[in-house]
Amino acid sequence: MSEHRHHIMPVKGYLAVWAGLVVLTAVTVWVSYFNFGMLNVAVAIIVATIKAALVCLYFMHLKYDTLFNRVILLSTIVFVALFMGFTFIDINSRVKVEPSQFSDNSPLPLPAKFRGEEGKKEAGAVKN
Amino acid sequence: MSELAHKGHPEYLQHHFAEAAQQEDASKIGMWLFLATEVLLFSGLFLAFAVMRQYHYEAFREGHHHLNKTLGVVNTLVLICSSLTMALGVRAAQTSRKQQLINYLVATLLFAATFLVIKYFEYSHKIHEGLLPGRYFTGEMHEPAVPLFFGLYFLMTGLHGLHVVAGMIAIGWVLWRGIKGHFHSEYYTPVENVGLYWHLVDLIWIYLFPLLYLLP
Amino acid sequence: MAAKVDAISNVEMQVGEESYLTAKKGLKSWLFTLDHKRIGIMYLGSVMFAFLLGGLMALLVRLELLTPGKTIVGPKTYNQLFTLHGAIMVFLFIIPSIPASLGNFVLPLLLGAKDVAFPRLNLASYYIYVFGAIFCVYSIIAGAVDTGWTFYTPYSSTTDTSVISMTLGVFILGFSSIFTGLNFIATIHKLRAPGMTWSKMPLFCWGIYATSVIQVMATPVLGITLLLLVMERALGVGIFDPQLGGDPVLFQHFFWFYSHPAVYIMILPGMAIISEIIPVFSRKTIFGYRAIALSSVAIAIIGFLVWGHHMFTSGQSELATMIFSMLTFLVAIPSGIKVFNWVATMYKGRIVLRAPMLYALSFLFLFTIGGLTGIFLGAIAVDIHLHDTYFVVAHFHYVMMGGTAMAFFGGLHYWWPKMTGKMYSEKLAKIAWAITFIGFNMTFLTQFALGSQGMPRRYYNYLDQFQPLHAFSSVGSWFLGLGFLLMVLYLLASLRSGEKAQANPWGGATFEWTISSPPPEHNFHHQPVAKRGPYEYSVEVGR
Amino acid sequence: MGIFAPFLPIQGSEHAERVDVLYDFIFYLDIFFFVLIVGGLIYIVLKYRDRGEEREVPQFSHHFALEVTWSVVPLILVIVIFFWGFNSYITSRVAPNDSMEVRVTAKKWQWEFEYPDGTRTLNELHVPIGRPVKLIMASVDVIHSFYLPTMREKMDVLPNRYTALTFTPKVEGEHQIYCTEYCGDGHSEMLAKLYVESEAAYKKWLETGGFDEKTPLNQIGAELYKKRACVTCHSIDGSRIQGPSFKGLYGKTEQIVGLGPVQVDDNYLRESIVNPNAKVVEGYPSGLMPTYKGLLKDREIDALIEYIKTLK
Repeated sequence: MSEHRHHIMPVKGYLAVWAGLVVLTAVTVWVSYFNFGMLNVAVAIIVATIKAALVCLYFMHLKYDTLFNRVILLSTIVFVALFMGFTFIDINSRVKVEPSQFSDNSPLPLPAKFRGEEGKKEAGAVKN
Repeated sequence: MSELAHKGHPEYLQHHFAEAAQQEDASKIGMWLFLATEVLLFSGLFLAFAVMRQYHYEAFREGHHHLNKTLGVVNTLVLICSSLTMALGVRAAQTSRKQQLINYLVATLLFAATFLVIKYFEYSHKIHEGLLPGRYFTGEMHEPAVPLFFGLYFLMTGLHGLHVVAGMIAIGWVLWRGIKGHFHSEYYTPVENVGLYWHLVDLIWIYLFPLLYLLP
Repeated sequence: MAAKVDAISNVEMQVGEESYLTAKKGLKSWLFTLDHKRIGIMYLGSVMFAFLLGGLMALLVRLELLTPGKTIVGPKTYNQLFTLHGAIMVFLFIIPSIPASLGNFVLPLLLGAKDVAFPRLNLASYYIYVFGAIFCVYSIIAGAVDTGWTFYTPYSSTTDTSVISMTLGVFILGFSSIFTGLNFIATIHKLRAPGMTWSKMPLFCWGIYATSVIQVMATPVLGITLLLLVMERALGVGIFDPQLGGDPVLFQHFFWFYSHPAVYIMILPGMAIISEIIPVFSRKTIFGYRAIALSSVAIAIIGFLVWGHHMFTSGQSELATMIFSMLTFLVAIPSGIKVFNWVATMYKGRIVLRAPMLYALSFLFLFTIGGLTGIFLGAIAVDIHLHDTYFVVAHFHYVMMGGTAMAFFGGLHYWWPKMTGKMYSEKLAKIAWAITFIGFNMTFLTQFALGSQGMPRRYYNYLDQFQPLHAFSSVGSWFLGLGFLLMVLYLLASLRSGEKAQANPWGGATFEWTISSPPPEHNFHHQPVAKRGPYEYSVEVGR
Repeated sequence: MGIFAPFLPIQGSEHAERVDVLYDFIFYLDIFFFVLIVGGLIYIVLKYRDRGEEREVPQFSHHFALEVTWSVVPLILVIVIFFWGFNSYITSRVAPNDSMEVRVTAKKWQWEFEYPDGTRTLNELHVPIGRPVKLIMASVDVIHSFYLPTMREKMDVLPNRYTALTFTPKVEGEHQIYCTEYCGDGHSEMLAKLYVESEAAYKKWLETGGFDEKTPLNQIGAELYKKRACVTCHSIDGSRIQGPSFKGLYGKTEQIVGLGPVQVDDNYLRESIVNPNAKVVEGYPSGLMPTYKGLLKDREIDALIEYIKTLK
């Protein structure tokens, strides 16, 4: 029992993980100079997740830890995914109601500085 | 109380635990659950960031150009190094090397301080330019939602910065106990748990950095 | 029998030994105690105080609604009253009620442990609770909040009442809740008695376990939501403020991601208590142990997927509305399974109608109504009509008060002899129970009718046509208040003049009944061993 | 017709009838399960009560078939209810192409309606019978919610985007409108009326604003005082609500912020209706009252002034 509990990684192992993290940081900075369009976010998140996995598995010893502690981390990720996923289901599928033929003097709910936001957003999406 | 509870108990073992392994497992479960709450706490900020970025893409692009990429990279590397020294510190405790433990913890503290100093320079630069959250924003902007970006920037990095400070206090505490010689290969749970916490601080930065500094 | 030997050797206090109540003396021995039992008692005192405070506000709210227009207070005061009633009842009473008070006291006993896994964290969580409560109470003095307990933006970011103090209070209370949950999970994982496998664990522990999972996973999101709200007011960040490009519906997502699972933080421990009381007072093993245990976990998990059903009319997308409605119905199944199992447990039993059992039966009655009326609210088309009307108010009072609060008082009566070493007056208990039960139904059954007719909630004034039902409901609330007042009185009286309680007054088979009442400071003299299931009454014990 | 009419308001549209059928279905299903569970409970309690006799209690711990049954049967039922509820919801969300569009602006604490021809009303919505109506709604301050119980329709009104609500009225007469999203002190006063009229009556209303040429001005003013929500903030009995009371207002000398004493006359009243924040009486909040410019026709303003004159 004790053998398994107190797994001791060699110093070399830690240094290798550290080197991996430094290299991945360089990678993520390097790719940020390229534009993958919609994939920009995905690439950044994927690289960050690889880094995070390295930290969790080796620095945080999750690779040698009990099953339950791994379950805790996994369920955390699941709950975060649910939180974000369901919220985005709503945000991305809202139907916009157009104000159609109404006169201009009726008060538009958004303050002046936000009017015309829709047009800009669409332009942004195209550029993106 | 009966003698049973104290029979064969080492001093670091609390009375309600039967053996050291049970105590260690329990505190690690507790720590991991606590980390889970931290992740969920930050997930709210990340979600707010994602939604607002989608609403105000142009403004977020503009805001992002005000951030100093170089300082962001340096800080990332500083935190990665601090994670390494922390991990090595835990290893030193595992192998009962007291002096090594102290050295690594001090190194971690120094890296953490470096991170905060760099953050301080970044903040003072932003404050100087009036790039402040919400209604305090006085800087230049072309897009109306730029103050919102800086609101989120300060909230996210600020909350992370608070965690760095909390982590430093925790490291200081185990350093003090390490100097007093509390830790050895049979008992080092506090070092390990503080280590876990510190790595989490690093983990959050690993996500914050590309989202704030590098995108798009 | 080994189990019996254990039981006997644990029951008697050793010569000269004192109970946990008297082992240490002085105020300091209470304020700095690490004993889970004493912390449980301190929590019990605090949540009961919060309950009476919140209840007083409820009575004032109902009194105001006795007639349309002004009865006793103006609209502003009325809005503050219902907000404080909601916030106090939710955050200071129901959420900590069962887990932090009764749970703290009995969970380690049920598991056969000497304490919870982290006694110092346990005490810290109590003081965090007190600290948070002070913020909440301060907000009453400093221009009480008038936002409703839901703090919807942009109302909450623009009103001139003390929103910051209240939300910071709730933020702090969240940590208390997280620490309690975290502590219990570690306790259940690591401190079960030898031989107590997961399938031999008392169902109360299963319920608390499921509750704790929600507390740990959902509460942080409430924390960040309220923090963002505070920042919204303090800095004008604008994430939820449409004036600054934010989205108020996003706030509702954030809020309900916590607050819907929080509903299960409230009800699961209630169900857990019922699962303890019913077999004991039916002298019969629980029916469908596995189904009850797993349905708790199922409710906890599905509970995370349904928050959007609070937002069917909020302007969230039709797609989201559809998904959330579908998932909402799934929660009905495990809840139904539990109810059927409890009834089946009683079938052919030997039912003893003592006070705890009466509360358990009224739980079944009221929770069934609460659950069944939930089906109206899950069906989107009907919910559109009923949303934000008195129907919803009645529905959640049937679940929260008829369910959780009744279970809490059932548990309180069940474990009172164990906690205090004194028996309360059974006769007064039955009278108080009857008054409460009748008053509750008078107050809230009428509100289903009001809501169906279209009476909106949070209304200071109302149309004359609603007056008779409102008046009836208000009169019911007086019965309710009377019943609770009587309960508090006879419970307090029992401390002074109550009969001394036996170790096992109800004939329970779980570990807490194998030790003296009140328990000794360190619970068990010998580590108990679980050799049989928690509800095996065929082995008669202590009767 | 709903079989359980006493609980529900009248059915103002076909959608309301559809909703009520589902409501009734769930109602009777609930009654069935309630009787099953609570009836069973009471039977068991009565039959198996401990009467002190010696009796062997049979110990059984599960019954697979039974447990599956009471999981699966409710599951099927709720799936049916889900599809039913979703179906009538989604049908009601789609506005027919020939809908009459009315724009709704919610503010603390009143409803403003703007018709296709530019007519604007406060707290009263007039629609012709049988024609689908699509309300396009926005709020200028906090979240409100537009609730029409007789149509079984409700939709939140948000400050940053438009939401819509559709109904096809089929019952002539007055229908109550509520605000159901808590919005502050005047929340319960944020009421409005829906008037469903014949096509001809609706046309006439659009032209005249609903007032007969022969009605005396002060009588029209008294009507408007209630209909146009003056009543929310101004009393007629001298008590203070949000704004100054109308009782004895005409001819009185008021202390105006930044101006000193001003006598209340026709011109002052007119200005206070059209541009309420120009001259605010000392001790009352500025910026609370919205402008009624465009909301009241000239004749209606005159009527209000005449009405105030009568309040001695």
